[in-house]
Amino acid sequence: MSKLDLKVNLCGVKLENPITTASGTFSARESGAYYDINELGAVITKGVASVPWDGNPTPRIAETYGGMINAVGLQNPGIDYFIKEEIPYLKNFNTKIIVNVAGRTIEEYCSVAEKLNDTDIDMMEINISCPNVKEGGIGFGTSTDMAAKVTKGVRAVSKKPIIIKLTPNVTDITEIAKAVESEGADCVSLINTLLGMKIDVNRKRPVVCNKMGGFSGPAIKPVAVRMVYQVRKAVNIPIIGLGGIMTGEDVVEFIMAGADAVSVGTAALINPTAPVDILKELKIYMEKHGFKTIREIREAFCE
Amino acid sequence: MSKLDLKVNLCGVKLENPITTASGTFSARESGAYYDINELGAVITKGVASVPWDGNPTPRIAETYGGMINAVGLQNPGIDYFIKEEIPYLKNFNTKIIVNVAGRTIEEYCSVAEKLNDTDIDMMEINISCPNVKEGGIGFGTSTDMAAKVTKGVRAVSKKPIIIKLTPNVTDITEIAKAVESEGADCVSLINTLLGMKIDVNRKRPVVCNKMGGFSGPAIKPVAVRMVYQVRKAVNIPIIGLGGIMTGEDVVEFIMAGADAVSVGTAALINPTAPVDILKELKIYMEKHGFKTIREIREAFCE
Amino acid sequence: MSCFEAKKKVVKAKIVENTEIAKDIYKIVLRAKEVTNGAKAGQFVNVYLNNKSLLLPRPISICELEGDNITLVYGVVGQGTKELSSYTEGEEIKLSSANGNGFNLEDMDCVLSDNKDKVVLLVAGGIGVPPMLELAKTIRKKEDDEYKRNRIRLIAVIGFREEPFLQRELQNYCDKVYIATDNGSVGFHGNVVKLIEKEDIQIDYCYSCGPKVMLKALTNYCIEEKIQNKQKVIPLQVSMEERMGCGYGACVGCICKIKEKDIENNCEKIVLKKVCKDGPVFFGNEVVFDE
Amino acid sequence: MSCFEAKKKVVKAKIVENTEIAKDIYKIVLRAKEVTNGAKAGQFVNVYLNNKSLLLPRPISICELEGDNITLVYGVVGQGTKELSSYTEGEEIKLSSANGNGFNLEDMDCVLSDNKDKVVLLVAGGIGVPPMLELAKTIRKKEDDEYKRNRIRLIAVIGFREEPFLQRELQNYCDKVYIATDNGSVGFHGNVVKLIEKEDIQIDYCYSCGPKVMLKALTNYCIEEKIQNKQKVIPLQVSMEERMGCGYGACVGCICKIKEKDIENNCEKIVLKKVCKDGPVFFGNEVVFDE
Ligand SMILES: Cc1cc2nc3c(=O)[nH]c(=O)nc-3n(C[C@H](O)[C@H](O)[C@H](O)COP(=O)(O)OP(=O)(O)OC[C@H]3O[C@@H](n4cnc5c(N)ncnc54)[C@H](O)[C@@H]3O)c2cc1C
Ligand SMILES: Cc1cc2nc3c(=O)[nH]c(=O)nc-3n(C[C@H](O)[C@H](O)[C@H](O)COP(=O)(O)OP(=O)(O)OC[C@H]3O[C@@H](n4cnc5c(N)ncnc54)[C@H](O)[C@@H]3O)c2cc1C
Ligand SMILES: Cc1cc2nc3c(=O)[nH]c(=O)nc-3n(C[C@H](O)[C@H](O)[C@H](O)COP(=O)(O)O)c2cc1C
Ligand SMILES: Cc1cc2nc3c(=O)[nH]c(=O)nc-3n(C[C@H](O)[C@H](O)[C@H](O)COP(=O)(O)O)c2cc1C
Ligand code: FES
Ligand code: FES
Repeated sequence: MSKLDLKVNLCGVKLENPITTASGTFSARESGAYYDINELGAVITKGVASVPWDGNPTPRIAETYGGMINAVGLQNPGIDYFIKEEIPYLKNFNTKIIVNVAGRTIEEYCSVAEKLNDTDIDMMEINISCPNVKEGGIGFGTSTDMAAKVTKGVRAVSKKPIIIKLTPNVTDITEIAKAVESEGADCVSLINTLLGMKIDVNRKRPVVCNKMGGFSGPAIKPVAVRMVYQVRKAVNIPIIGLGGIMTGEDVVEFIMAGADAVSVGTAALINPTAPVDILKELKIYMEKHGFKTIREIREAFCE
Repeated sequence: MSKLDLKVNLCGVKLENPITTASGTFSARESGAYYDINELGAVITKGVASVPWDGNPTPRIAETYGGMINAVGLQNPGIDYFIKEEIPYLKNFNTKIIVNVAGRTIEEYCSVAEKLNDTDIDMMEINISCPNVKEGGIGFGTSTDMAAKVTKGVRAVSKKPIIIKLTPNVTDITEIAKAVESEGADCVSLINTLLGMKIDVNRKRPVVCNKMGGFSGPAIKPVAVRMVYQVRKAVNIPIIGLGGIMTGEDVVEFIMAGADAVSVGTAALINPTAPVDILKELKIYMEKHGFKTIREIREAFCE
Repeated sequence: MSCFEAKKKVVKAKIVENTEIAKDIYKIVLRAKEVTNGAKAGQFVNVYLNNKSLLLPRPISICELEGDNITLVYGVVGQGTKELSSYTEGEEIKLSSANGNGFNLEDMDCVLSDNKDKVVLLVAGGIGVPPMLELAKTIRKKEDDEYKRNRIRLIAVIGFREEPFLQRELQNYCDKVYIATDNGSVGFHGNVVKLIEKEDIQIDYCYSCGPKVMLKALTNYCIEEKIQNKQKVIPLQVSMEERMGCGYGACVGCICKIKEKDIENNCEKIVLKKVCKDGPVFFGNEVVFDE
Repeated sequence: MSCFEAKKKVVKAKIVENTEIAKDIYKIVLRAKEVTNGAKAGQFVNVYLNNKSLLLPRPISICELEGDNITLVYGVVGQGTKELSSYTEGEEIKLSSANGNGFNLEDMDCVLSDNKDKVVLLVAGGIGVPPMLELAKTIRKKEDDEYKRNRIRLIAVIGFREEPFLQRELQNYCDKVYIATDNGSVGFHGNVVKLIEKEDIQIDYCYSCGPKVMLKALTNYCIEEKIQNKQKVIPLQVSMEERMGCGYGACVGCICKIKEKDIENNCEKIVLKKVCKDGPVFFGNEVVFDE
């Protein structure tokens, strides 16, 4: 595997390879016990807000056919703690750092973005698509207008490249993608979780305490691939594709659909070493098909 | 299993049990070779239009993790042939007949509905949610306004109870459900397929000829259950719940979420006898939990 | 309700054998009385996998029927067939009743009815070869039973990418088995149609199964070219392949365009037939090969 | 890159035994050197199923460690454990390294350090019983090795719905094993806390595992009541259960509310800890049982 060049350029940030960790499914200390974080193209952290959030009560997790539902609800220790404790720890590794940002109001997003300006991170990902919180989150992501406003607000204060993370729970994702692009988003990532629900027929109530939750895992991949494909035709900024990636060939599917990089989420909960296993499989695929760069994969796609 | 009463009342039409066949996954002659159609609460036929449609070229089918994508594209022999050849055959069975109706324009839906007025069918299901055709289909289902107009048009000409079949590919399904209820829909059925895509990484192109297609099967169940739950709170007309039902307990999930009856779709493609197997499992569940009627299941749900 | 009896079934079948007979080509023998009962050459079974993420049945042609045993020969081409190849003797898998129409032997009877010796050709490529075995067996048996008067010269022309398989089994029933390989490693270097041309085989009836391009070329050879040259066309049956949803006729996933005489309007029209139900075997001259 | 060495792993483990030891209760023995290495009582492993539709790991407590073998005892309560019970000797499943903190024996050492004979009580209910076995074994071993001066009286109080299990195994290490059943079919008719009260067991240290309601009642008995009655509280460790996503600390799915002293502000605050990482064992007086 000597001649492969897996580098990708995400609006100026150069990743060694296209594999990143999906927000909320990676924890540097815990994941780092299983594999070498240095191998990742970038880490994307769990969402962080301007102040600590408790998240939702338990149960927070339900299993579904080929997928799962989570209702964690953006539990996080707040940006100040994060800057003090997490970023320095992440700086031990030789990988790019993308911080996922949560907020209830545009001001909250902006205040986190401002605080991140003076840190040594590479990009930030604005989560306007979390289905597990009442205010903000998905409320911003399902409205073209609100999505545009958040982007505009954060773009104005941030010195880092910003990625807007889109929700799949919309009629037309290209509309939202175009709106955030025109307000200055440097990149989009998609998809966040679908809104799902599971009922425990023995206990006769919803499995997760919050009733509904974010549905992820291999089950949702066809929706994610479709949306990446649609958004690729609608905008010119780079795309981080995610949703159900379990194998190296899944990564290829996203790249062919139009993604510049990808994130591995639920797969890493099921198999702690998934991100690096998937990277290995991607290399094997490339060898087998004679691809030397990620761009070649994309260009080989013929509709 | 002597004392169970599985009857359900769907806007005046009395089904012996809540199990119906999802449109497009049942064919009386072929399914009838595997099980006794008389056991079903109702049959819902493959969509039929005012004139014959060829559907899409092949490949029409792709397999996904825990699901499938179809791009059949509403191939059908037209309503005249259907009335002449299919309805008489279906009348051999002692079950309710629900005819699924496809159209490209409101006029087409209406012309089919009018022709069905003088036939001996029980209800019709208006498919405003097929993702596989360019005109009509999903175009109607994703717009509150258009959905309302189709409903109004068909309601005006039809002498049969009408079910409007909703698409999950929308930001807020309750809005569409409310709109069709207010225009006189007697019932809604949900969900039709999600819009999905799969790429063949070896052949380096989309698997189905139409690129995107309708994504169904157990993988999508959490989205379907969530939407039934949401729509139940939004409208007062009965709901036929479907999307990924594979077992009797899945049926219970839909009933608890708010469905009055259910349809079995992809499961019947994977296991030809699924509808009747699922009916058996439903009865076993009811016995085990001491439920005597379908209503009791619904009422046991505690949020 | 209780008086209903299923004509078709999905049954559990025990694996008697599952071995690699050529590179990435496996032979699986399954014990399944309910499936073998009434099944015939050219039909296929739906194989359901135990892996819960792969839901759709895999259609596989009947390769051989012997008592309660059914033999399938399959190539490992994707996830499902890879999974299938990992199953071992004694394990159980689900299998449908035999589906589809199978090869039409009555039509051959008509052609052969003029009491002369005839050449019947079986043409197959790659994983299209397996159904030819049960067909060859059936034709030989038919000959013994029915055509005592005239002899069939049964010839097989089979093509492979590299490594041939089932050629010895076919030799048991065929008078001659010609082999072609894409890389020339065994037999003729080239495709089966070229081989037929080269050997100048005089064909009275032809059955075939294989990739669409092969079937198209063969149809061209047996029918279109003859028509052009004002010669007698060679009756040809082709077994078609298509991605399937249900594999039993419920989903309309697997259609094939078929030319049909519209008697009312005295013209030809194109109808859509289901490969799984109306096929997989069609007459070569009926099929619209649009690719 | 090459110098990185994983501290934790998911490994394939061969099933040595998988047998039903009581109605719907199974004992599975797995050979997994990399898992047993360094593992201890009160930790759990993530069991991954072969069924591709059930993706999440099932957390199961370590019941016994012996050389390279790890024993788990699990109840069949849902799809996953049902599937697990169908696996047979010789098959392989995936298993994580031992996760979680395990029981804290150092704290017990402090309490026992005053050189008198002491009563250590193990309280467990249903599928909370299994981890008590390795714990009992560890305490006995500790006693032999370290506490030569003073003797521990090790008592187990275990409750079941109907049919007890592991009682004989516990008797090998405990001085006394009390059994309670909900329906009175075996032993005391009632719950474990009632049984402890009835037997008026004088407890110096207590470990427990079982349903939340039991843990709450026990915490109440060992701590809250004593505080109310101005008696000496009984030190108590509880092993908590929660639905998990990853089972190794990455998803924040499995939190538990824990009271913590806020030293700066000199007050008590409530923090959210991960059951899979910071637990599953907590001190009874730390846990906020809100249900
Ligand atoms: C009537 C009929 C008879 C057949 N007989 C044989 C046989 O005797 N021996 C043999 O080796 N193969 C045969 N095939 C082809 C065989 O069905 C496919 O090779 C097999 O389904 C591939 O499955 P997979 O999971 O390994 O591939 P994947 O590509 O992983 O499968 C994904 C999906 O595509 C479908 N698919 C992929 N390739 C094909 C194909 N070529 N034809 C139809 N569906 C496909 C699969 O069934 C599955 O639903 C036959 C096909 C048909 C239609
Ligand atoms: C730290 C810990 C240790 C445990 N030790 C044991 C043990 O030694 N023996 C034993 O029998 N059981 C133990 N359990 C409970 C065991 O994890 C569940 O019974 C099991 O996961 C149920 O899986 P299922 O697929 O059969 O149930 P399903 O209800 O079909 O499972 C659906 C999902 O819910 C989760 N789930 C269901 N019940 C529980 C539960 N009670 N706790 C956590 N997750 C649950 C499953 O893991 C799965 O993700 C332990 C749980 C925890 C958290
Ligand atoms: C447990 C869990 C927590 C998550 N938390 C976040 C989060 O904090 N911020 C965010 O943008 N997305 C979050 N997500 C969404 C994932 O990043 C990802 O978009 C989604 O799970 C789809 O990818 P997957 O199918 O690979 O998991 C979370 C997902 C899961 C499963
Ligand atoms: C092959 C196929 C064909 C379908 N054709 C139709 C159709 O003609 N009309 C319609 O309303 N829905 C059609 N559907 C959608 C199903 O009726 C159903 O809404 C969907 O598949 C979700 O249910 P399931 O997951 O149980 O399959 C079709 C689905 C499949 C898989
Ligand atoms: S595969 Fe369903 S009709 Fe042929
Ligand atoms: S289960 Fe994921 S953090 Fe505990």
